[in-house]
Amino acid sequence: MDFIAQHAVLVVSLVKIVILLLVVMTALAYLTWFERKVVAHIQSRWGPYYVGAHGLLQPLADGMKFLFKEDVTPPASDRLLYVLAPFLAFSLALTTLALIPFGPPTIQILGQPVFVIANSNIGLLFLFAITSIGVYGVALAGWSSNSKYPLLGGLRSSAQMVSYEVSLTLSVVGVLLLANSFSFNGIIESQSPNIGHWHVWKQIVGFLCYITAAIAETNRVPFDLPEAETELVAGFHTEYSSFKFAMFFMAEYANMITVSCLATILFFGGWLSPFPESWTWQLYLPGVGLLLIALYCAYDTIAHMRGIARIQLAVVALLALIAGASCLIPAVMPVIQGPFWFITKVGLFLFLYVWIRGTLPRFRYDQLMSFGWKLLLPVSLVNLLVTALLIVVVKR
Amino acid sequence: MSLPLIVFFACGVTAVLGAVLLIVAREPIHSALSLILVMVSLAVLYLLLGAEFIAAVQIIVYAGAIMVLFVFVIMLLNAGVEERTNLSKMAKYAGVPLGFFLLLEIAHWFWRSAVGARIANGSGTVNASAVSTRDLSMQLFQQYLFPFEATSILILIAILGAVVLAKRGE
Amino acid sequence: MFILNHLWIILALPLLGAAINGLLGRHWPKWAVNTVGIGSVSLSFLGVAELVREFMRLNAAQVPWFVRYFNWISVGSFSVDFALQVDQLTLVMLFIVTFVSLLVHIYSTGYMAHEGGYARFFSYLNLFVFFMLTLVMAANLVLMFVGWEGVGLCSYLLIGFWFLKKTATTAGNKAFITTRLGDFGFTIGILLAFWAFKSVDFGAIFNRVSPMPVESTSGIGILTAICLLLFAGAVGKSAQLPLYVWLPDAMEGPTPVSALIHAATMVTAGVYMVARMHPLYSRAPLAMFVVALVGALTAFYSATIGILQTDIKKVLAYSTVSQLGYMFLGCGMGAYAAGIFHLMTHAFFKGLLFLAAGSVIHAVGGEQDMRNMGGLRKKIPVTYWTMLLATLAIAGIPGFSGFFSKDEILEAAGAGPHKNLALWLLGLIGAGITSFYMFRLVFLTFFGKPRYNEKKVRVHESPQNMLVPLIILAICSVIGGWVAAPHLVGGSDYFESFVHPVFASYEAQPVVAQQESLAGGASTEGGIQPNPEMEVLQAVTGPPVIAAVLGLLLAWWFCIRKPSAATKAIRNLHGLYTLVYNKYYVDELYAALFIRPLLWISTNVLWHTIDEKIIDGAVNGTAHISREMGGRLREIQSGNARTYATWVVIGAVGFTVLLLGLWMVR
Amino acid sequence: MSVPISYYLVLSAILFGLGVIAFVFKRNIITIFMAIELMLNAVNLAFVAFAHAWNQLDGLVFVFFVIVVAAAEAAVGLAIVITIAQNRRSLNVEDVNLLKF
Repeated sequence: MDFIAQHAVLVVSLVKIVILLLVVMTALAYLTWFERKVVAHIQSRWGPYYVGAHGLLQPLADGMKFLFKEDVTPPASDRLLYVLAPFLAFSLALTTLALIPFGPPTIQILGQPVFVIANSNIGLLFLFAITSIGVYGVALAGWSSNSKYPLLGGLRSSAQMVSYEVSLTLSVVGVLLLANSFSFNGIIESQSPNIGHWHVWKQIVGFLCYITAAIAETNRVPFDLPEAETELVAGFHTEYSSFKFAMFFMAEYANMITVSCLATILFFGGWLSPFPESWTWQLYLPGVGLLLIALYCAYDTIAHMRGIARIQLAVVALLALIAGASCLIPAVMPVIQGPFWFITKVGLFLFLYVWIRGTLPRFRYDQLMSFGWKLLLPVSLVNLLVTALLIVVVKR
Repeated sequence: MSLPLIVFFACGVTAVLGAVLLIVAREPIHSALSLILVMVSLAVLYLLLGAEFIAAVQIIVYAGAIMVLFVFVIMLLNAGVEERTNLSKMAKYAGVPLGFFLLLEIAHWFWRSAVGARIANGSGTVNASAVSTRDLSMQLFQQYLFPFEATSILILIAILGAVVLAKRGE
Repeated sequence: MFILNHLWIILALPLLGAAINGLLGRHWPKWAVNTVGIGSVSLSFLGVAELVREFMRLNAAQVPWFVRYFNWISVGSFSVDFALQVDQLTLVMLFIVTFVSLLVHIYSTGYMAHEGGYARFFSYLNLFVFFMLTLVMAANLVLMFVGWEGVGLCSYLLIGFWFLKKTATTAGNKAFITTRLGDFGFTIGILLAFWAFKSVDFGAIFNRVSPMPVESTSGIGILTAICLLLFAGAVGKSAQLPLYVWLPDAMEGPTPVSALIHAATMVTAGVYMVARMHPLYSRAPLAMFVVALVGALTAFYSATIGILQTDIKKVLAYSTVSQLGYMFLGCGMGAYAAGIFHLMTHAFFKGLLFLAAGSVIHAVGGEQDMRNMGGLRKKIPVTYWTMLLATLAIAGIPGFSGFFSKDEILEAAGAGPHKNLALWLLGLIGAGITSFYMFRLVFLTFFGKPRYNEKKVRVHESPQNMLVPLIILAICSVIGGWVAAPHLVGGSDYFESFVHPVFASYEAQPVVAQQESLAGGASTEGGIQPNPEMEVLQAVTGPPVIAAVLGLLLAWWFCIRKPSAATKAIRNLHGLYTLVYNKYYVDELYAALFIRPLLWISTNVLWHTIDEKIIDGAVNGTAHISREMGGRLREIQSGNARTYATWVVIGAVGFTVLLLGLWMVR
Repeated sequence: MSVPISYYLVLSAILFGLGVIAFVFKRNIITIFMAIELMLNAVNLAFVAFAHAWNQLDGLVFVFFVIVVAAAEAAVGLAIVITIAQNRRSLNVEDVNLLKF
C-alpha cells in the first residue's frame, strides 16, 4: 500500500496505459471502418454495409478473421527478425501515444495529470526519437522475409523515412521557436487563448511541409511506395499474414493518429478551444454534439434500418444519448472540454488523410525522392530561417 | 536497491549484452540491431544522468539516422553471413589478449581514478538534476560557436564526398 | 619650393625612362626611344636647374635640406629611412651628373645609331643616371650604398653591352669583381659606422662626430678604421692603386659609356664619398695621409703607363685614373673643395676627350690604334679643335679649366695645412707626364701624314648630334675653371666659397687653428681672406705650368720633330720600356698571386673535395640509408586493416599503462 | 542512493574494450564500422557521466560534436563501402589489402 503511496507515478501510469490502450485499439479498429467508408463515398460506393448497421461490426469481423488465419512463416526467412519486425513497428507506434496530452495538465488524480501518460518537458524530441526508431519495423520486415518484393519495399521505406524525417523535424522547429519550449503543454499554452493565436497562421508554410512530410513518414498515399500494390505486390509485408499483418496494419493507423495529434498540438492549439473563454456556451458543445449524433442514429434506425441492424443502431443511439447526457453534467462538463476539442481536431486530420488517399495518385519513386530533397527540405529550411529572423527582429 | 540503480543495471547489462552480440553475430544486420540496442540503452542511461536532450539526439541521430543508413547499406549490398577467415596472426596473438587487457585496465583505472576516490567518500554521486536544454544550447551557440560552425562545414563536406562517391559508383 | 618638396621627381624621371625603354622600347622606332631617353634626363636636368634656383632662396639654417620619405629598413635598433638631402656639394654633383649625362645621351643618338640593342642601351644609361643621382642625393650611408652598387651594376651591364664579344663580357666581370673587393671594405665600414654611431644617417653621424677630438696618427682609432674601410670602397670604385686594373679594360664598352661612367661620373663617386664624409676624415689624419698617398702614387704611376699606350681609349683611361688620383690627393690634403672642383672640370674635359675620341674612332671606321691614324686635322676639324681644347685643359695650360683645379690641388699639397713635399713632387711630375702623353695623343692622331689605308677608310666628320655635345663641352672645359680665377691673384674663389659651408660645417676646429699657425695662414678655406704670402703661392703654382709646357715640347719633339729620337730612346732604355709598355705586368702579377691560386683552390678543394666528396656524399648517404630502412620497415604495412587496428590497440594499451604507472607513482 | 559515477565509467570502459575487440575480430567492413560507432558511444557515455559529475555542460557539448562527426563519418564511410563492394564484389577486409608495400 505504501508502495502505491511512494510510487503513485507507476500505479497511475499503469491505469492510464491500460485505458489508453483499450481506447486506442478500438479507435484503430474503427478507423479502418471510417477510412473504408469515406473512400467508398468518395468513389461513390457504399463501402462496408452488411456486417452490422452501416458495417459497424466490420472491424470486429476483420479482427476475427486475422486471428483465425494461418500464420505462415517463409522457411528461408530470418526467424527472429521476421517475428520481431511487426512487434517493433506496432509497439513503437503505440508508445508514441504515451507522450500525447489529450487534455490540460491541470486535471489531476493523486497529483498526476489525467490526460497524459508521460509528461516530459522535451516530449517533442522523445516523440521524434521514437518515430525515428519506427523505421526498423518496416525495414526489418523487408529484410527478414528474404524475398525480393519485401526487400525492395524495405529499402524504399528506410530511404524514404530517413529522407522525410529531416524535413519533418525542420518544419516543426519554427513552431518551437515561437513556443520557446519542447514540452507539448508549453507549446499548447503558447497558443492560448483563442483561434487567433494558433501557430498555423504564422507557420502556414511549416504546417504544409509538416503535413506532407508526415504523410510520407506514415507511408500513406500518395507516398505509400513501400507497399505499392501495383509495383511490389504488397511491399514490405508481402510475406506476412494473419495477425502479424494486422500488427503492421494497426501500426500504420496508430502512426496516422500520432502524427495527427502532433499536428493538432503544434499548429492547432491541441486541447484548446478555438473560442475565447468568455463564451460559456461552448461548454455545452460536446454534449450537444453527441446528442445530435444520437438523434441522427435514432432517425436512421426508424427510417432505414431493418431486422438486426435496427437493434444495433438503436444501441448505438442509446450509447450516444447516455454519453451526451453525461457530458452535460456540470461536474463533467469542464473536464471533458479538452479531450473533446483535441479529438475533434484529430478527427478532422484523419479525415484529411483519408480524403487525400481518395483523391491523389501515387508518386514515382524518383519523384518522391527529388520532391523530398529538392523541394520540401529547402522550403522548410527557408521557412525556419525566415521565422528565426522575424523573431529576432520583433524581439528588438 | 533504488529505482535508478535498477534502471542502471538493467540498461548496463543490456548494453554489454548488445556489444557482445555485435561481436558474436554473424549476420551484419544482427550486429546492427544489437548496436541499436546498445544505443537505446545508453540513451536511457543518459536520461538517468539528466541529459535529456543528448538522450533524444542519441536516439534520433544515432539510432534513427546513422544506423538506418547502416541497415540500408546492408540491405542494399545484401550482405550475407561473413565467411570465417582465420584471424591475422597479429590479431590473434596480440590483439585479442591486449583488447581484453585494455578493457580490464581501463576499468581498473577508472575505478581507482580521482572520480572513483570522490565516490568512495560519498561525494560525486549523481544528483538527478536534469540539464535544461536551454543552458546546453546557450553553451553550444555562445562558447562553442566556432566549433559548431566547423562541424556544419564538416557535414557539408561529408555530403559532397558521399555524393561524389555515389556518382562515381554509377 | 616645388622641386625642393618633390626631390623624388629628379630621381623618378630617369628610372621611369629606364623602365619604359627597357620594357617596351625594343620594338619602338629610334625617335621614340630618343624622346623617352633624352626627355627623361633633360627633364631631370631642368629639375636640377630649378632646384638650384630654389636652393639659393634657402637660408643657412635650412641647409642641408632634408626630406624623409618612408622608413625603409627597421630591424631592432637598426633603422634606415629612404631619405634624400641636398646641400651645395650635392648640387654640384647633381649638376655635373645630369648635365654630362644629358650631353652623352644626345651624343649617343649619333654614335649608337647603327648598333643593335638601341633601346637597351638607353634604358641602361637612364638606369645609371637614376642610381648615380640616388648615390649623390642619399641622406644616409645605406641608401648611398644602394646607389653605389647600382652604378656598379650599370657599369657592368654597359661594359658588357656587346655581350657577344668575349673580351667585353670578361671586362665587365673584371670590373664588377674588382670593384666588389673594395665594396667589401665599404660594407664593413658602414657596419662599423653604425656600431660606432648607432645610426647611418649623415646628419646623425656628423653630430656625434663633431665633439670628437682629432685622432693621433699613431695607431688606428675608430674614425681612422671607418675612414680607411670606406676608402677601400672608394679605391675600388674610383680605380686607384691597387684596384685600378678594371678601368682600362672597361674601355671595351661603347665610347659614350666610357665618357659618362668611366670618366665623368661613376668613377668620381669615390671622391664624392670622401668629400661627403669629410668630418670623419678631417679627424683621422692617418686616413687622410693614406688617401693623399694613394692618390699621388696613382696619379704618377698611371700617368707613366699612359706614356706608351697606343690604343687611344686606353691612354684616356689611364689618364682618367691619374686624374682621379689628383682628386684624392686634393681631398687627402684637406682641400675637399679643390678635389670636387677638379672633379667638375675633369668631368668636362675628360668627358669631352672621350666623346671626341669616340668621334675619331667613328671617323676612321672603328680603328682605335693611334699608330694607324694621323693627319686627321683637316678631315675632322670640329673634333680636332674640341679635342685640342680638352687637351690643353687637362694638360693644365694656364687659362683652361684644368689648370685652375689641378693648380689648387698642387697648391694644397705644397702649401696646404697638411702639406707634404714628396707628394707634391709626385703630383708635379705626374702633371708633366700628363701633358706629355696627352699631346702625344693629339699629335699622333691629328698631325703627321695619314698612316691608315686611305683607299678603304672613308674619313668623315661625325653628324650634328655628335658634334653639338662636343662643342658645348669644349666651351665648358675652357671657361669651367674661371670661377676660380680670382683666387690666383689672392681674390676669392667663387666655387670654393659656394661649397665652403659644407666643408666648414663639423670642422675640427683645434686642428685647423694649429695647422693655420703651422701653415702660415694658408687655410684650405682659402681665398676668403687675401693670401699674405704671394711668393709662396707663386712658388707652388709656377712649376706645374712649367712642367706642362715641358711635357708639350717633349711630345712635340718626339712625335713631330724627330720620331727617330723616340725609337732611339726606346732602344736605350729597353728594359724600362717593356716594363712600362706591359703596364708593369700588374695584371700578370695579380693573375699569378690571386687568380690562379683561387682557381686551384675552388677547383680542387671546394669542388672536387668538399662538394663532390662531402656534401654529395652526405646527400646520397642519407638517401641510401632511408631507402634501406624503408625496405625493412615496409613489411609492417601489410595492407590488412585489422593488423593496423591491432597496432593501434597495442599503442593504446602502452599509453594506458604509462598513465596508470604515472598515477601509481603519484 | 543514486548511481555512483564510477559505475558509468566502468560501463563505458567495458563497452569501449568490446568495441576494440569487435574492431579486431570482425571481417565485414560494415561491422567494423559499427565497432567504431560502438567505441564512440562508449566515449560519449564517459563524457556525459563526467559532465554530470562536475555539473559541466561542456561534456554534453562534446557528445554533441562526437555525434555530428560520427554522422559525417558514417555518410562518407558507407559511400566508400558501397563503392568497394561494387568494385571488389566483397565486403571482407581481408580482400581489401591492395594498399600495401
